[in-house]
Amino acid sequence: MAEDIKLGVYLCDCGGTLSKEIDFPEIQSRLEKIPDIKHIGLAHSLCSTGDLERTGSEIGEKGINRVVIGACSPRLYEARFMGAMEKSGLNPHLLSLANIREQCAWVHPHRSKATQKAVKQLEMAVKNARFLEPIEGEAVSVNRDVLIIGGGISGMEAALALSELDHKVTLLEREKVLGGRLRDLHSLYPLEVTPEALLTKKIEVLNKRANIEVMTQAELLKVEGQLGNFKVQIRAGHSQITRSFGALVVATGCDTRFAKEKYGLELSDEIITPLQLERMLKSSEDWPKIPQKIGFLLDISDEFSRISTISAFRNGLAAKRRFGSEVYIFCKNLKLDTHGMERIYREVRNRGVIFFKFGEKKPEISRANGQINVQLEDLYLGKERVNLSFDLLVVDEQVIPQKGFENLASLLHIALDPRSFYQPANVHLYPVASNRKGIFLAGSCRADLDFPDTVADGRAAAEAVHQLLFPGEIWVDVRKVMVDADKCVLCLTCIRSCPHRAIEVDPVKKAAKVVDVACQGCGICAGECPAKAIQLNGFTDQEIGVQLEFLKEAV
Amino acid sequence: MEEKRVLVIGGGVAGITSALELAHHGKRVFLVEKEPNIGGHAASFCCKAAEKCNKCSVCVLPEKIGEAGAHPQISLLTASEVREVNGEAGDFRVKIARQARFVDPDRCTACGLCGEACPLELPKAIHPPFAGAVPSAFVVDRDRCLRFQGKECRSCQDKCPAGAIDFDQTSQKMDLEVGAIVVATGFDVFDAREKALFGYGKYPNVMTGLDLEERFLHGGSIFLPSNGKPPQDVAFIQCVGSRDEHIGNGYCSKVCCKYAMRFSRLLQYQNPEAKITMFYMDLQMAGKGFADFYEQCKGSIRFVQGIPVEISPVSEDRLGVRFEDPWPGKISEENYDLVVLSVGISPRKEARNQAKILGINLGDFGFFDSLNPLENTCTNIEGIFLAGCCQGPKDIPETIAHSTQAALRVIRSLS
Amino acid sequence: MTENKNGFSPKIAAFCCFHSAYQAADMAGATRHAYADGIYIIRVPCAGKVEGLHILQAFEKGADGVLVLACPEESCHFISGNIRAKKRVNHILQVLEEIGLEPERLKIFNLASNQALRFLQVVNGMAQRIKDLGPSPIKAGNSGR
Amino acid sequence: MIVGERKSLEEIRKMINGYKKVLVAGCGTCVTVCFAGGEKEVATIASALRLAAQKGGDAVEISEATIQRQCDIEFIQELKEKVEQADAVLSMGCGAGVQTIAETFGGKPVLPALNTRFIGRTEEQGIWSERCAACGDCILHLTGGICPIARCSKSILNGPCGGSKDGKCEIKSEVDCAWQLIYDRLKSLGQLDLLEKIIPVKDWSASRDGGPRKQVREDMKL
Repeated sequence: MAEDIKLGVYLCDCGGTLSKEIDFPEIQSRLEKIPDIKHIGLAHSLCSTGDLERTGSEIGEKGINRVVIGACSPRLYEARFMGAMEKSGLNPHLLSLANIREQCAWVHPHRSKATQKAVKQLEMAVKNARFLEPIEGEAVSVNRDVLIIGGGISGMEAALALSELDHKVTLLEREKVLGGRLRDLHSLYPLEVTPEALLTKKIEVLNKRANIEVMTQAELLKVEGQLGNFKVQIRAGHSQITRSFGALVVATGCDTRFAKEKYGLELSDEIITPLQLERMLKSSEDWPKIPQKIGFLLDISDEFSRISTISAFRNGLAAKRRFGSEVYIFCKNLKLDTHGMERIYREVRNRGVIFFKFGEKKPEISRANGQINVQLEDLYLGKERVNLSFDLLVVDEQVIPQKGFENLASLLHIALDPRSFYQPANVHLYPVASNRKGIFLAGSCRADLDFPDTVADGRAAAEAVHQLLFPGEIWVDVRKVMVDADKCVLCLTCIRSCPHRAIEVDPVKKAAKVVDVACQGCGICAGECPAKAIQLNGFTDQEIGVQLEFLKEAV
Repeated sequence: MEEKRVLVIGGGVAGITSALELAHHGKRVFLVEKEPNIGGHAASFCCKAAEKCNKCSVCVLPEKIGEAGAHPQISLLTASEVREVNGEAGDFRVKIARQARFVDPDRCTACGLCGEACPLELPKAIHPPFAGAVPSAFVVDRDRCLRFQGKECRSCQDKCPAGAIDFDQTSQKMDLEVGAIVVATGFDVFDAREKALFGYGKYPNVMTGLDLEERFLHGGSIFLPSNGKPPQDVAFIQCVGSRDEHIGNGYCSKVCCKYAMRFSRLLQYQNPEAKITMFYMDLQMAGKGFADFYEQCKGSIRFVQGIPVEISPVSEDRLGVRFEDPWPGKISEENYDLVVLSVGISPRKEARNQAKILGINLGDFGFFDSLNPLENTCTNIEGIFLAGCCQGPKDIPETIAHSTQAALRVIRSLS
Repeated sequence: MTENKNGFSPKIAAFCCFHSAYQAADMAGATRHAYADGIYIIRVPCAGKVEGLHILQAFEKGADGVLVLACPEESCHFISGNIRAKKRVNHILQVLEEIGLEPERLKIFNLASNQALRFLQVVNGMAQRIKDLGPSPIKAGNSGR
Repeated sequence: MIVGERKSLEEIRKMINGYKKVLVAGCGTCVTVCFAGGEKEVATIASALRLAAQKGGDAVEISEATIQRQCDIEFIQELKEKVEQADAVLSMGCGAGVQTIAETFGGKPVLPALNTRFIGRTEEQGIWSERCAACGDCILHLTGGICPIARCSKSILNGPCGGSKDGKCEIKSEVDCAWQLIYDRLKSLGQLDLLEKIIPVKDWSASRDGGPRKQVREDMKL
């Protein structure tokens, strides 16, 4: 830039209070010697509306084109200062801030030392300011349409919520009909509503909504692009369609599996899974044999799943009601950390279901005369072994990722956790987010959730999508990350190491290209690039180099 | 377009999350908090990272607090309480009582001159709130301030360069008109004294989970109150104030198993020699990634399925814990130097009164009642929604999800 | 407080992740806890932005020690930045060994945004260790650049 | 690409010992991609050399420059000024780069900062492995696209040898037996019959055995 640098330095003594620790006249006299500083102002509360307005108009009047502020932590009022600069017509990124409160006045009790450090920090900020370049913002328009992958309950909830928020939704389901695992359940106890009634109602509403399009027997073939404009190829039935979406919600659910190896036995007519029992209870046909005694085993296939506990409660009660069977539940830990579960547990007990708890030693299961024998040591009965035989034994299942997860994850470039569910570890900070902006995850495809939580997750994902897309455009800083196409050798390091998949190959320039709308500004790419082709604005080599000057001995 | 205003009651994780979500959607939000600062319980919680992050989620808070404090769409009404609510969805009229806090948060720059001017010995009667608090304005400790002991003193007021201190301030009333209300009043930590046989408050080496939070936050590590040494034999007792019908808390608090295991890892990270036993009823391990965490804990924590009946001191520094050891099936007594009571989540004592003011139903055990498990942010009153632990126990991620959902329901109700 | 008899007050560059350590430092400030004035905080958006080269340059410019302060592992705001930082620091530690600089002069720590106390422990601990080691054998200014 | 690895600092310091001004020259092609000699590596090693020199009390001036390609003289000319000012050039290019600089600036000592190791590919970020031995007589069409010269420890043409065990090589247990790979690949291609044909003895004169090689394209000559 050819224009002359005119620096304006604004110091704030925080209501006069910092002057006890910092010698502001000394700072001023030191800064006055720097020729390109055109103005030095001392305010008492730079963060206040009055001082901000004054500063803003001064910047305009004096033609200041770089601003240095010595005040409190940028975490507090940086945005406010930038706002004032913008109002005065100056690009807000031409600001260099020295944190002389939290990093000097408040932590270095010797006045001379605090002052010395403040001077140094300000000198660095001044040097830094000279290198600053404006970052322009740009509104990127985004498509408000949303694709939801998975027509189970969380996907349907997300679709309904988004449609209410005025988004056009495409709901993709692999099977012929919507509903997912919900369709296999015979009851949603303790909820009064039956799964059928709930599903029928939801599907009815879904079908009525003009802005929801349901595609069944459909699968995702290809996904390109970024937040705001994902180009998606879908195969629905026998046709292939290409569409654009602003955001994607993955709600593909989970799978369950009988862990044969942990039980050491095979399923049979007498040893069945909860899902088989659900189906049997759901059908109105007569059972070949009325089970007099039913046992439910928990915590063997999966020690952690909450689904098995509630399903044993539900199915145990149902069997009791329908056949008057004796019902026993064997478990290691009752999973009661769901709203209202303790009460339900007590009710199940009051209705005559008998509980046994085993420890590290698993129950022994054997067959004899068409009966299934369960032997165990119970927590409360101690060494006295419990020995019971059943007509029907319901074993628990392990919650596992679906087979398609890896494939979908690689299509979408999203990460899996160590158990191969979606979402890597640190997303506890962002519950329904994936590593990519604009792709969200909901329901049991990302975590072991009970039914109400699965519903809630779908809504949370809808909320997150809406928040991102509702204005129809996203304001992004352009050139926040700068790639020097001449230096880039397309080693692909940045593309591989960007945690947000925000870097692509520019086919024309034959260089890496940062997609501003997807970039979150971490600078990992710049840290990696072996050709020094990437700089993060505000943290360029020059800017960091200037800050390191602090370490040189005072001249 | 007319601004849709929303009242959020409670400035903890839930209230802040709802407020921020609503503000992001362009709604004008009034966030009422009865304490002088927002943040709620979680602001006194510590990071539980050991060799790596243990996913307690406490660190999401400082950023959210800062964001809520700076957001132009959010007005913070601290030291304030809702006294009256009239009207209906879309048009609620709310009366708010604003306590005199004597320090104007808009003017105070947290410089600390007032503290120096205070004639009292340490601790001074005017002091900064907790680190990172929003607003950062100093707070007056009425229990110590001379003015509240009937004496004349204006030292701090005279010294304040910002003119932020005003002892003539009285409590004020404020009327607000809002379209919807989010109730996010949170929870009370169970008072461990109610379980008298555990001797909390009587034996110094019996602490609660909350004590651990605060000690780790302010001290970085734990030392035994009795002798100042790091604890070697630690017992965690689960379900203190949870799953206990006798005291009226017949529910699982959801958070205690997890925080106890996280604390155990942290204690052992700081002192690999420390032996830890966890007495529990049933381990609750819901939550993303917690199963893996439990697997890691298995090797280093001794788990005993059974809740002790009594704690009694055996020496100045040692505590005897009596429990039924399930596998031999006999009563045992073991000695520990620290016993941590994993206290749970109780409904707010004021919940009954608040429910009356708001006209909403009180449900099981004294938490606010939601419409049904699938609409657990909606109440019997249209336009009033629930967020967070005031509806029932939740951990931080769940609270965030719930509060987000509440915000969504508000947006729907306003459109 | 960190000066010893011969007046050596170590200069330490602390690269602080804006999402964690920088906030912790602010919090330490807000509670008015003093730390060595030779600690100079360099704000980075993520520890993953810190390049090995910048660490070496800090030593060239006269740092007696360098700290890289990142989020706890598995809690990085940008998913993998803290892990990348750790690997780079480990690589530069090897280079320091080749140069013959004490590896104690470079450390990476993980801390969360609300760990003001840990921040103080980390920076004061570092200042103490460097004080015990003595000034860096590299003299600033005559780096030949 | 050509994969190189930086020599130890100690070895490099011994090489530059005695020179007052050293230019560290990087190459923006293969060695940038394998993190051995790009601009960042140049800056890092220059910084490390300065630090080491100061620590040892030596006065040495280090300058830096990275060019597009060290194996083309036009790019090397860009270094002219800096080379003239230096007493020696420390090239962070491959062997070809070092020599091209040496041939261009006859009067300056040019020193290799890297060990040039092999022609290979990126297996994943941070891992490179050998694929081609530049033998000059390619037979990949016979071996399912897997090179027994570069990837078999013994470069056997009609393998495997007796040391192939569970798909691994007897020389190094972490190395896949190339002939196992060839077999698997041909099987999946349905071309196992290729294994029945004996691959004749190779003409090694096309390789290094025939002395330094040269290639000419008459049509491309100006």
